[in-house]
Amino acid sequence: MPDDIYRVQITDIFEGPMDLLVHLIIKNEVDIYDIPIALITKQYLDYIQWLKSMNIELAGDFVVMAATLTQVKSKMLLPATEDDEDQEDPRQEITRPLMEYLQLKSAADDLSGRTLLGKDTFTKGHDDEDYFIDQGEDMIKIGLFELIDAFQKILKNISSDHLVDLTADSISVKDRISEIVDIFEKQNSVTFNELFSLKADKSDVIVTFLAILEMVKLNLVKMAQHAQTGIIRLFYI
Amino acid sequence: MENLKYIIESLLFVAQEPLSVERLKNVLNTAGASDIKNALKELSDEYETRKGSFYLNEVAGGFQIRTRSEYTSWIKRFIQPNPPRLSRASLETLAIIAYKQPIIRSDIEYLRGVDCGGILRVLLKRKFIRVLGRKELPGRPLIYATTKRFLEIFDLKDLKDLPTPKEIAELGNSATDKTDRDFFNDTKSTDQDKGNNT
Amino acid sequence: MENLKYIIESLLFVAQEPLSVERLKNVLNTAGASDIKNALKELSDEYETRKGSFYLNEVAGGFQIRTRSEYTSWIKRFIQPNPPRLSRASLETLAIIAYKQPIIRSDIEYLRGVDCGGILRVLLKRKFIRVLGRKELPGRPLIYATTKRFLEIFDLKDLKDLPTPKEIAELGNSATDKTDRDFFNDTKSTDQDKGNNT
Repeated sequence: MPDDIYRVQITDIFEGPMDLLVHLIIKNEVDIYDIPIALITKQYLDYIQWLKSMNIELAGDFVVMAATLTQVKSKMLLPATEDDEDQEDPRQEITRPLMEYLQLKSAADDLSGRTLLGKDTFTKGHDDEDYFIDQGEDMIKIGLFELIDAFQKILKNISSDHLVDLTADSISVKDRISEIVDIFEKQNSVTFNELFSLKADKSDVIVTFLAILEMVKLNLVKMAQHAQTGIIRLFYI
Repeated sequence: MENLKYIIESLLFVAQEPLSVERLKNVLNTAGASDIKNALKELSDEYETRKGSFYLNEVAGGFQIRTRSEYTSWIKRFIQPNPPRLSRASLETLAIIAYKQPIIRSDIEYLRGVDCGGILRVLLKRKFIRVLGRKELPGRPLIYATTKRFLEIFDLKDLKDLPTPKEIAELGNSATDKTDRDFFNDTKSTDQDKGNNT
Repeated sequence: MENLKYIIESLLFVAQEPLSVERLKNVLNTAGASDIKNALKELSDEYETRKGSFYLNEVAGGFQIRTRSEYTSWIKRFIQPNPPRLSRASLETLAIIAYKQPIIRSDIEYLRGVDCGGILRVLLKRKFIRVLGRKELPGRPLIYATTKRFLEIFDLKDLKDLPTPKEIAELGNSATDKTDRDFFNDTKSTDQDKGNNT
């Protein structure tokens, strides 16, 4: 039987743990309200094991679900005490989200089955020149996303002291300044990008950035950008 | 205004999105809402009698002339259709947002069981969803909701027009009465009138 | 092909430019040029009899459905700043103002690296931005900020709701979309059985 599971996997990678669970339930033709937890847990773990053996990187979600399944399984093994009488079936922990998940999948099917604009039906074509006066410049429809996008692009190319409002630990900024000065003592100038490749992590980038800004403000360095290449270089004064 | 029907038709013709009665009223400032509604009805009836290649569709809070699906195969031979390309995963995420909006990312991910960041980005970019605001929670997470464009693409008059999800029959062979319906029950509380996005 | 007339109509309807008989023949490969010409004639006659808001126009070696000139004045009243469109340059400038406000012109220009005078005028005129006052600096430069209208256009309750670039970046890239097996083009999906809408 495991071979059977695996064959399906290769053609059809599961998106998440829920997908896998649904598959196992369908495959075993079991009742979702009465999941044979031992069987399903075993197959689930087999699958995870197989993924690992294939060197496929496992999303954390799969591991979390494995833990949940195992936990539910062990709860099922405990003899029901009297206190537990009115307690719900431990499997509810699996069943409930599973039902929600299935409902959402069916809702997604409903959506995709509708008469879709651009696929099943079309609106009138327009040659924009007809009715719109926007000519010459490339006009784009704007929305929030475009706005953020535009700002992101600017941030990417930024070379200014305008980001000081970003919060960061001022002590680490001072530290970084001295690190940068160390670099300058060895070489007279350095490109902007070189400074960032030093430290990969996000907050480090911000700290480095703040450090540079501070140095510019203090007139410790001068920045110049190459007109053609756009490369920014810092010079130690 | 005898001609109201055709004036409206001309506007529907040049419009790039569904036109609401309200919007039409603003342009046709002498006509009242009921005149406009009547004219729209007449126009729709005329298209139905004629049985030409297009019809008047009520969608996304407005009206739009669209081709009948009988002609889709011909149209597809002619233009490169620009279908709303969505992956299964994107569609499921969209379904959650549609039914549970307003909703924050972590709730979406709880339901799907997987990370949705990339998908949200795509849906935002394609204007199927939008940011409604921030939730008063630690980290002030962004709240997502669907757009008018979503209604337009999926041929929905409004959010109330979303189909009631089917009971899950295919899977379980036991009674469905235990089904957890909470999932879709909040739909009604959804703000209808916030649908106006670009 | 009795229906040829309306198949052609559907193509003319969705086309963005005039369609030549040749072009139509390529799509409708069973129909000959004379059939197509006849159908076009019939269609044109129908439009003339109907005297609706549009007609079949022979133009630039092809055919196109166009609105009649009687409706031009209405259409002009309707032409909308909706959806708002901005040039790339204006959008960048607006983004800077949105995120860095209050801000003076020289700072905007420093960030963009180019003169923004013309763009600022446009944004002011379109009421996306406004002047808050003057900064206590030599030359007393004007301070710019966004307007209420800006919030309306971007459908934001207030500026705090503006998602930060960081938040969008944290949604991750669209890597998830690579696995996007094109859902709607997927033949397995549910598009078989819906020939009839209306």
